[in-house]
Amino acid sequence: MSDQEERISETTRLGLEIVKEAEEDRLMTLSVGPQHPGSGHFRFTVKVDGDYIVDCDPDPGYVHRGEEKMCEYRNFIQNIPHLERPVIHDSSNITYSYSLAVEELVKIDVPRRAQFIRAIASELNRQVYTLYWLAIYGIFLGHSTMFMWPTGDRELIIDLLEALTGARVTHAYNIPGGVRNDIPYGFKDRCLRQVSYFEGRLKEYEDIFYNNPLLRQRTEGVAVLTKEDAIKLGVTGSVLRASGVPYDIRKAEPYDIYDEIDFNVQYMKTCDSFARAYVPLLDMRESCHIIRQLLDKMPESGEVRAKLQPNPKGPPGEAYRRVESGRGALGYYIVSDGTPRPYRVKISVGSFRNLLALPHLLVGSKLGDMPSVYWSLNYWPVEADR
Amino acid sequence: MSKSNGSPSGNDKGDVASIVASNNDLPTTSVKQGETGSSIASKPSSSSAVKLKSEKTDLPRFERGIVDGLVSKFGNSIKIIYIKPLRIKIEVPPKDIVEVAGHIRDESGFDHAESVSATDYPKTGDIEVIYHLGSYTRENLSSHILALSTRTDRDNARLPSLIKVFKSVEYHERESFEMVGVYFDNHPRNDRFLLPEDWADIPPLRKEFRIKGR
Amino acid sequence: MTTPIEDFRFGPFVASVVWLLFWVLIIVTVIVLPLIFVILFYVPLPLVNGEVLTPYLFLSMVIDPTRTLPILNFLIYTEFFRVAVFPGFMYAALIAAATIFIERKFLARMQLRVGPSHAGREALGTGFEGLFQLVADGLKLVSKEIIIPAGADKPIFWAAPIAFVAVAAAVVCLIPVAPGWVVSNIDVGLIVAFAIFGFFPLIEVLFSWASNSKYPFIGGLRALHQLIAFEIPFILSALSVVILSGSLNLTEITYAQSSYWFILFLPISAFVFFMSSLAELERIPFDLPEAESEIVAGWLTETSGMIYGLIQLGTYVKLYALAALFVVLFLGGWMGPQIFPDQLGPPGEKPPLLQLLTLDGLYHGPTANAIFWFTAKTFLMIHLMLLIRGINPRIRIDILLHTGWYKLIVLSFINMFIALALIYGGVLGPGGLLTPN
Amino acid sequence: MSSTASGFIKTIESGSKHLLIKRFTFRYPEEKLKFVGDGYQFDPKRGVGIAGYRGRHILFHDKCTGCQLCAIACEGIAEAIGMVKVDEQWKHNKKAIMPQIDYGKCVFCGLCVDACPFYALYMTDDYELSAFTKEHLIYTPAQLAVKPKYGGEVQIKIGKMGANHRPAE
Repeated sequence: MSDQEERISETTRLGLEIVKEAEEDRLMTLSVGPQHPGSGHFRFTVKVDGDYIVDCDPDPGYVHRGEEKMCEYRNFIQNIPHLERPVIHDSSNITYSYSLAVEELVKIDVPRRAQFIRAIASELNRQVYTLYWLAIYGIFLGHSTMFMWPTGDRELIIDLLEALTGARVTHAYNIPGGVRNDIPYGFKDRCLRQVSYFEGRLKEYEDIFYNNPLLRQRTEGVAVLTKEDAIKLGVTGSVLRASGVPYDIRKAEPYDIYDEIDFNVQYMKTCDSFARAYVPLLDMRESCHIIRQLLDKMPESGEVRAKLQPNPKGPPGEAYRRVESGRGALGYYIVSDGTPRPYRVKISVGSFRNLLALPHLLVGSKLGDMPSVYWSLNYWPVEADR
Repeated sequence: MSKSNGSPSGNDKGDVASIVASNNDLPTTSVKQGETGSSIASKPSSSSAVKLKSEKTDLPRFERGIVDGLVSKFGNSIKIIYIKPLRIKIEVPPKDIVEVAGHIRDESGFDHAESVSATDYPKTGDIEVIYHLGSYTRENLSSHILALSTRTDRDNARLPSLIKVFKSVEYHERESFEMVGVYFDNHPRNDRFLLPEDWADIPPLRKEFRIKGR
Repeated sequence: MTTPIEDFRFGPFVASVVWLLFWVLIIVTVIVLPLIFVILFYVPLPLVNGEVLTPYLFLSMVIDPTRTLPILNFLIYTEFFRVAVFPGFMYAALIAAATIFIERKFLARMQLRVGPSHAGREALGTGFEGLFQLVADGLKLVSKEIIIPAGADKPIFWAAPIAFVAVAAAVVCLIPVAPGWVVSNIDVGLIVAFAIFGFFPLIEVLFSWASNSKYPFIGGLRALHQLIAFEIPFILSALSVVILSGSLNLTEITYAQSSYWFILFLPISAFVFFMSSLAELERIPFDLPEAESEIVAGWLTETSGMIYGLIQLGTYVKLYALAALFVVLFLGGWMGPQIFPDQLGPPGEKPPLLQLLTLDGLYHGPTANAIFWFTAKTFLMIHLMLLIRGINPRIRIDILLHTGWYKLIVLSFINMFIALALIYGGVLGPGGLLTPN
Repeated sequence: MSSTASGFIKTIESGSKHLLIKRFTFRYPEEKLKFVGDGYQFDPKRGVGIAGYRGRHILFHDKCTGCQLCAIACEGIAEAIGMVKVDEQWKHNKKAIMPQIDYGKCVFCGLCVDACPFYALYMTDDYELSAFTKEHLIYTPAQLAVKPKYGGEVQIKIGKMGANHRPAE
């Protein structure tokens, strides 16, 4: 009797094992990246059960170049060109908070006109980044027109930045103590004209892409990142604002002259993939208003660069400053030991913080939603790796 | 410069009047753009607006208040490093850090970690780990950063992980583990993250790791 | 700053060219010419104008313009010409090539860019820049290595692309382009067309399985789901056309629309047919089997070189076939106002050269008109498909299946009932109000 | 349902509208952009740069003193500048050394121009530097002294039918 029972239990166990193995066989591991067209310089493995993703493991680091270590070997000025390499499409913002932190350490005041020019460069550059992001978002969803329009219209802004800074993408424009050069003659009119034309283009984006019922169908209600989860995961930027938290560093901790600028923090309460895609567009529109105000309020003349000795150094200390970049809060934690070189630099980038939401959102969603969820997180692989 | 579509080039020193005149042919002139832009922005804001807080008057007192709450709870185990406008730094011994962090999250209102940075100090034989904590939920704290720091021995760098308190430190702590070599107890994956899988050197952000040729 | 190419000598270059010519001459005289004569020995030569068409006569006719037209006249009525050239493969391939060019230029126009701009820039003036891009692409694909993944099922891997083109070309045989100009005019043409379309998912699944890779496998399964889900509304929407015309023969369906195009009575069916043919073609917004950001290139991931080229050719031939089928079913086929004259050139006796130029005896006004209208309508449909591609994102598989199984089937049923009501209400059909007598 | 239909109609309208709008493509080798100024320059007295495109450098031999400040500035950035002997006699340049720039390494940040206190090193708007070998990318002081000819004349113009690139009037 007991023998029989044992045999039955043995068969059951074997049967269960077979079932379990079959369950395991159901799962298919897909490697997305680094040579996958939908990943960028980044890899994550997903396990799919049929069409549903059951596991996701991000593996960044393909473009890690040790920016933080490199900073320790160069003085405060020499760090500028290489620090903008992680995200060359947003290079004015990634050097902006560095400049703010160094100014706090070295104790320099920035001339008022320089603060305005910095803010203009920062706003323009955020638009360049967002357009590039939007273009890739478009092509990730198979919308080739949405890839071409933003990449084309990006040229309008790049043209302005080229006139302002002298380089198309790697500007090296912000510097501790101000900006490298004054705005060129006739820049204001040119900027106003191109920015207002660009603002008109944003309506076309809405018509062809955001209001397209097919896009709405596949992004609305998908991969909902609730407000509580967003706060718990510490996401930032447009991802956070799309989850219903109206948090923007420009409003929360106004740096330079942002406390004199009147603007709204754009946010949405639907928390889904569509909201994360739509908030950057609202931000671009708001940014156009900000640029107009900045050009309007900017003093007509004045210093744009505080005098610095060649190797600026300050007393030992530390500073943590952040700005709102295209991907959210971009903070620099700099420790100085009194020498002209920083002792430790930590770059807290928005992409790295948003990465935490990727496994959280992908698990349970469909494979077809993978590109839209991944890229809606405003993740820039190169910046996250630093 | 013709009237049709003259664009002001930065190079030629043409007269400004003609540029403005040529602007008039466009749908919106530059002057009008400025007006509309400011008027839209200065309109009474819609639902998506956030009021700019004027709290600059009580800055030092406010931060002092945050720290006082902590000190009164935990007493001597909290060491205040500095209190600056919008920035507070406190130092806590490793054994208390989870408890202090939990209190900071629940009572003080700092709900997420913006960055976790480990700094190597070979002179004192320490590694300092700083959690920069921010707040999304409390509006009066949104501009503040509380730097919660702790120190550990650099030869045997072990710290309790804060992942139970702040979920957002997960990848930051993993990065600190591989870059500076701080082992975080109770962290689910003290594992390679950014560095290559076959990295066989000391953690690169330690000071004795020198870049070749420098 | 330019560095000259090293080790270039003019003498050796000329020598190599001469050497090549020498071998070509040897091969032609020793192998090719005898081979031709051996073949001619066995092949019965056809009669043209009462003369046996020997190679010498053929050459003299080609040279003499007055004797060229009879040859052409003879050739275009051969079965081979129909299959290979005019309503058959070459015509379809030509339209496919034109479609690729138009697609690239049209989408570029919509996306505010120029499109292919360098190949063939100086060929026909600046207006046609990029005309030879397709030739360049084709040469590139031919010259590329074909990589077969390890563990691939080689026979299927090789056979599937060829089968894809063959099946796509098989549909073309059934399309009537002008009165009498159809490769095979069979009574169940419509059913045969759908039967042939049923092969595509099979080929795709076979190929994706043969690739021995994960992404093609997912893509193949997606293709299977998608094509099967859309097959049913596809057939149902064509069924209402059959109800109205009372025939499955595509030529008779065209003749049934000599007074009214069926799209007037069956707009919903036409819509369903259009959407289903987009899904059948795997074009945006239904390009899930090839969704590049999700599964690299879907079932095409492991294709390379000419395998990819063949599949692309098959896809575009299929595009032509579906657009043409839409034209036949809903837009009245070749029907259109007569705009071509009955005869080219001045009436009466003409000098020989003018005879050749005006295609005397070869040219037939109504046929030319029919071909023109058919091609124009086909290109209109192709443009519509391109417009849809330009403005839409890709949709997700569950939405796609939902659309196919629920919405489109219901819609095609609605229109089928409308068609039935028109027949039984005495509006259309035998003895109806609008039936042409 | 009605919103879906109107969305599709708007989408189709927007797409077909763009068939009529001017193309934005900038055809590079035939057209070249017009830049602000002659290139990035720096005024050491005021300590502020002058806006301009940051292309390859131009070196004024009559002003260069061979002080190596540009090479020092570049040390931590690109290490593109090396000081080489020149076969020239200058009163202010006793050592007769001048910068030689390797454009395979240069990142065009312009911080060497900021470092020069003698108005000797500026940048120009010449960006077409491609060469067949790496050695050709190293510009000697004599090559750097040549003022480049750059014929850019195209600018973004905005009209009623959209923006495109047209020659500046």
